[in-house]
Amino acid sequence: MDLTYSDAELAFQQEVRDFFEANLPMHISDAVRSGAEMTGELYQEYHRILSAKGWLATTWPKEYGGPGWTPVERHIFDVESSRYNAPRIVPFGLAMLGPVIQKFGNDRQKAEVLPRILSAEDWWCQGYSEPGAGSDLASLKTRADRDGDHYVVNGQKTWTTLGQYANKIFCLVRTKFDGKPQEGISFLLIDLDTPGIEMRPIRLIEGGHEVNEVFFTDVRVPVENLVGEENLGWTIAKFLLTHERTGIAGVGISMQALEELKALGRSVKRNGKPLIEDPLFAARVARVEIDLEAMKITNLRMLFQAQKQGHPGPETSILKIKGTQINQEIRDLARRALGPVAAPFPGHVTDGNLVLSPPDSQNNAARYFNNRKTSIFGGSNEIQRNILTKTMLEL
Amino acid sequence: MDLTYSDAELAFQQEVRDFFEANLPMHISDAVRSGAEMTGELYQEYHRILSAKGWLATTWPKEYGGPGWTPVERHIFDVESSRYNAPRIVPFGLAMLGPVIQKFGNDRQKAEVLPRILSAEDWWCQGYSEPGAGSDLASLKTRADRDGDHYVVNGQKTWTTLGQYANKIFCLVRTKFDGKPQEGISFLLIDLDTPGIEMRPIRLIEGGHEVNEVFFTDVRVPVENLVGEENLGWTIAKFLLTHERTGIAGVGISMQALEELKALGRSVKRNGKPLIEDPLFAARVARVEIDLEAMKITNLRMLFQAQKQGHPGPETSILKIKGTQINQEIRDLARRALGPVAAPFPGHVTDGNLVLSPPDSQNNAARYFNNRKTSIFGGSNEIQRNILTKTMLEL
Amino acid sequence: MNFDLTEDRQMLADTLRRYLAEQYDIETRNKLAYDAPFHSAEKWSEMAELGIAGALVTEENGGFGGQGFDISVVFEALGRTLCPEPFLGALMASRLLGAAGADQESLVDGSVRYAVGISEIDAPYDVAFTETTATATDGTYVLNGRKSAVYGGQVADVILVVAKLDGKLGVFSVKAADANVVGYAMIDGAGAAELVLDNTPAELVLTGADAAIQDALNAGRLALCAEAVGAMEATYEILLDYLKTRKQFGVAIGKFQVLQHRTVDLLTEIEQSRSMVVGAAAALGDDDAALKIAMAKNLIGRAARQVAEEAIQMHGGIAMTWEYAVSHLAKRLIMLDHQLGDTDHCLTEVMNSYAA
Amino acid sequence: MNFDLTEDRQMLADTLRRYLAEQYDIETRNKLAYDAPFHSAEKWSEMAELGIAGALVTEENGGFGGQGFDISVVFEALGRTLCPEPFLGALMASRLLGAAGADQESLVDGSVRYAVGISEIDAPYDVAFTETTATATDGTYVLNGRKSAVYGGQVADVILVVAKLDGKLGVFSVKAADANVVGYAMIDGAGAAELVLDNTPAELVLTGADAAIQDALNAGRLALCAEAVGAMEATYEILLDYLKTRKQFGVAIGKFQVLQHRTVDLLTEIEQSRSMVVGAAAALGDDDAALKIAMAKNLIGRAARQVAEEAIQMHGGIAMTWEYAVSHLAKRLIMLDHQLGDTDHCLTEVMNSYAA
Repeated sequence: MDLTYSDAELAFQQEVRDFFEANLPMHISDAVRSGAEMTGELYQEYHRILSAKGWLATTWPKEYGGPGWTPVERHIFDVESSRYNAPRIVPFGLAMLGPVIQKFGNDRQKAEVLPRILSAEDWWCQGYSEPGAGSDLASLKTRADRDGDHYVVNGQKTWTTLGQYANKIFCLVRTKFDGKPQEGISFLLIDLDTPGIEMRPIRLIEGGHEVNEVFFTDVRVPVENLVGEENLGWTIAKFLLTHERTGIAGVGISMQALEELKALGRSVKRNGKPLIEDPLFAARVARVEIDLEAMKITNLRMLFQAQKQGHPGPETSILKIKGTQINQEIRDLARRALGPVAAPFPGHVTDGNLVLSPPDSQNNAARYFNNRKTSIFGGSNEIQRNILTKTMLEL
Repeated sequence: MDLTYSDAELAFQQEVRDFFEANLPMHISDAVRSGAEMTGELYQEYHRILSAKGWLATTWPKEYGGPGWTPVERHIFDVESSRYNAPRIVPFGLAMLGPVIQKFGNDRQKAEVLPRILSAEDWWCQGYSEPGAGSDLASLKTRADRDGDHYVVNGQKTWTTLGQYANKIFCLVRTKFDGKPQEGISFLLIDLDTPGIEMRPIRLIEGGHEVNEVFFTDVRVPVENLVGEENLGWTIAKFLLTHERTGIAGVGISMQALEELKALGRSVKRNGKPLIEDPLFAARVARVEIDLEAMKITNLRMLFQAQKQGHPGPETSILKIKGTQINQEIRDLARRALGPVAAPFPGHVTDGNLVLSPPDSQNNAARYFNNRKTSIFGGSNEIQRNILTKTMLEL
Repeated sequence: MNFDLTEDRQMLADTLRRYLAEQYDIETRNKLAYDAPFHSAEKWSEMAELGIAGALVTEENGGFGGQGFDISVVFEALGRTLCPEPFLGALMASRLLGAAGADQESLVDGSVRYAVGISEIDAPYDVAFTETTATATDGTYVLNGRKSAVYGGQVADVILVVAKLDGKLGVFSVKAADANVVGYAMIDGAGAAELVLDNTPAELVLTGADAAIQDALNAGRLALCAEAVGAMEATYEILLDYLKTRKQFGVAIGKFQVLQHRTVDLLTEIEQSRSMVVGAAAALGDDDAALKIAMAKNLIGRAARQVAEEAIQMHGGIAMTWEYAVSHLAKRLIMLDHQLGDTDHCLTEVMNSYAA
Repeated sequence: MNFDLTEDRQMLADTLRRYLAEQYDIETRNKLAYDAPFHSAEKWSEMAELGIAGALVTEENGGFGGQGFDISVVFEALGRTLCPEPFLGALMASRLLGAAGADQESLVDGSVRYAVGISEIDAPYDVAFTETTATATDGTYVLNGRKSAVYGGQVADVILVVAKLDGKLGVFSVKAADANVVGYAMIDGAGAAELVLDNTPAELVLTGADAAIQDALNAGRLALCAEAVGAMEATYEILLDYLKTRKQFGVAIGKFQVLQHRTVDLLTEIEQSRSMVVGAAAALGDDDAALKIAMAKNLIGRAARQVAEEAIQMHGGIAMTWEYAVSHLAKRLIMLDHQLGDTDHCLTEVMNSYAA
């Protein structure tokens, strides 16, 4: 047993730190720290900075232009990028489509799609969920009918995250209408410029615009945009579901959020003393810090296991469940810490110059509400428990 | 809205208090307070004291020799008897069989069975559960085959509480072996002196002897011991399940246990101060006191509702669930309050004269473990949630 | 013992619920709650005419209610529809004015809108740490300091401000026109204000005001508890309907046992919350009112969080959207806890009762 | 980074687990754990011969282990079978003797059984409030006071006692034969003793012993954490088997989604607990050992309670019986928390780190 980083890993950690020190613009880290809604421009600016360094595709092997990091290196990058309040890397092209193309794409697709992801030229979004389908992908209804060398796509996708900034979308569509519902699904790449596509914003609980509905009306998509074979979509979807996501536990984000929570607890007062000295508040902070301390090691253990086996196991569902619980608890505490001054709705104050709450906390309530999504999207915690029931409990 | 007792109810409360002051022997209340295992003799002594006053059958109407109390009066008796550390009334004859005979029994049964319960002559126990059946009564296997004017009973019952002190048992037995499993069950009264019955103790987690297994081998039971009609047992069982049990929330017991917990918290020290001033301990006590405060009113609201409707609603399952949670939390805190001195196993100390823990606390750990049963027996909290799902949620 | 409402109160509840159901469908409510001035002056007047403000004021002060159960009936109804009208300020002001024996005619008829300023950023819940000061100058007073979270302050005509005069707590009346009032919408809708006091002229309402302030807080907390019960029940009803109608993997999601049991737990906590409102309403004005109402607010703060978070989770994505009413109910349920003493503050009050 | 055991430790673990599985089936264990002297002298010697005591002692002190991972490997195995042998006392004594540079040969070979007396009834977890005193008399010492919960004290030959000498914490060695040792079985099995010190002769082991006592507590807490993980895993395995085989309403109860999800939550907490043992074992001896190990013991105390209570509940009645192993595992899991600092005490230590 050895929990320490190797010398090489320590050197890498230093390299990452030096990189962020030198290259992450303050206006980006300020935006992340404040919890304000990120703009597409800020994301793109950050993506290009990483791209220039060759660090954008953190999970890609070297042969496809990735840095070829080990899981531990990816973990280090994750933690450090959170520590420096770098944004998350928008995952749809990099963490999702990239690996799919690498595994299922043909040579032409690899040559066309991957470089434009690597260079941050293309912004991909995801067309998976449909209204009324949620976690039940097999029941999807968006259809792609073959017409010569095109598919004609009709239907509706929803929860398309950051789709308003994207120029491309990958979709699961139905290409076969009899037999088992899972067997008739295909994986299709679609240019968002294609006529017949309309993207409409969905406003979220806290007021932000982060997800969209996408409507397809007689959208003609060249047949060569099919990834893998027709009706292979279910296999690809399953591959993506179990594909390793180093950051799934959100350890880096939670560590940073905890540090900021403690700082807030020292700056805010209750009953004439710093809030952090209030035993009820401190107890909650301590409990979640302890849970996070364990999660850090659980995460490393599972990375180590994945590294040994060459692929992640079903235990990643544990990381997802516990990771979101911890993150949500920290966000909850950051909201509670403000007391009544958590209330102002950002952007709805008549005198915008008056500072109503401690620095970088004006979005704490909004952030708490927005973060309720983490236990729902990407396979709800209930779905994760169902997966663990099957795979780990074998019940 | 009016939460106060009427003058008549206040007078009744005083009468109950006067009665306990005058009539409850110290050696009984001491035993209850200490949490030691109760003996059959102590129970019987207490039953006879109540019987002499006409207060043993708290739920019976006057026509059957009960006191004819309203639900609120029963509640008052409940709270006061806990406050004085009176034992609970063993419910099998009084709260369970009595109402069954009153509703389903014939005149002869009423004349024979009820007076001997009222006088505390008979101690009834319950033969419901079977190994492997648990909450699933419909699957019971103990059989009663008709042979002339007798039934011949074969099978095994379990979890028979305090059966070691009983002279009679009422049983659910199978009298029909085809058709729906619920339709072939009958309700039978059996004398424990009958040849072929063997009672074996089950030792519980904390070491006590409170429940038993009962084995029936060719036990001949006169046909007139059948209650209601043959194969009517399921109806009777359901009647009993939804029959009003004023005390199901355990409000009185929890109130008394909370008072004792607070006293313990004042007498025990941590870090040089009374434990009750430790914020983590105090917070837990406060939280459960608040839950109990709400439960008191919830209980009264549901009593009031039952009084208006003439029968209790399915909400009593709420009382069971929340009531056991509160009681278990208080017992948990009473165990924790002792720290390391909660450990000694009562009766297993080499020098029995040395006092190892504060007064009346030597059984706190045993009591905590024993009390885990309350959320399991009598319809587990899971079963209660299933019931509420059907009746209140209609899902 | 009786858990039925009196006929008068039942009528009040029915009238108000009917009015709110007609006037505050969720779209209308959201528009009013998030667009300045974050309420509707017209509806405010209509509701005053219906007697809602009067129901919060005792008879001796010119109203026709003001008892615990009047308050709980009104605010439970307001909570069901997330009504953004500033009744909380009116209620608390009425308690303070009542303690001073001041006239409340304009409060009862709704012609003057009142708010109260108690919280400060470093003393959000505990008035003992108030830093705002009052200074006497020629028979009148000026105030200095800052009050945060003045509920309804964005449209108040008069704000009653808690300030220290010679180290003692007093209540002062400030004309909104004389002060720097920065209004805002709250994240859960409805308006509040930050009140910046810089030698702001004020009239003395009450000195040695500790008991009156506690009574106003008690009444306000009771109101928030009742409001939460209304919002919890509305949430629960939508959730139950969703569980019955929404299908996944071919069955109504209400058939999943996990969701069933978790919904039963919500039902249980809502029943417990309702009980606490009854207990708190009965206690208002009694010696143990502060303790009983703190207990209620702690339990209801916990229950409201559980109902809000579970309702969002069990709905899945849909309750994360602005369009769906549950998102707004959930926001209200969560943010209620930040008003006038949160679960921790109220629990600490109960814990402090053990030390004595 | 490496999460595999070294080959030596893996062998130790395998040997010990095999021995315990053979020797401590639940009936045998219960007989030993509840009948005086609440352990088996014979098995104790056999295990010493297997090198178990030696594995708890560092090489510089004559053993061949004594690192965090040696301790965790041994106690996890002991925990799986609820082994009642008094290794906790040996471990903690070894840390104290090590700090004093005292010889440990008899401890390593098992010929002398050690226990430590730290807790007092009014200072169960915090040695700073120790009231037992040592007095020097002619080059030797006498002790006065009372120590509770001396684990293994009922069969110890030597008890190392924490007492105050001139207001400072010291460690003193008491021969059991010289003292009033009242032994008892614990409710979760195995033995402990109350130690009554009435001018009891003692030898000085260490003065200014704060750091050494903290190190002994750290090691003891780590041991308890590992023991809990062993017991949790054993409980979990039985539960999982029960869920698969036990039928109700015609189906295996493991098909009920509510039980599935609750079991997943147990799995999660057990994984988290295992991680904490790894972290605590790695930290033993480091500057932040006390904090890291307090964190571990808090998390594991919570997890152990959840596993114990949920295992009983999900089993239904059967786990309420003495006959069924889960009842004994559950008792151990609950009562572990009472030893050497409970969840609240450990959480407070973490909270105190914020104030500084």
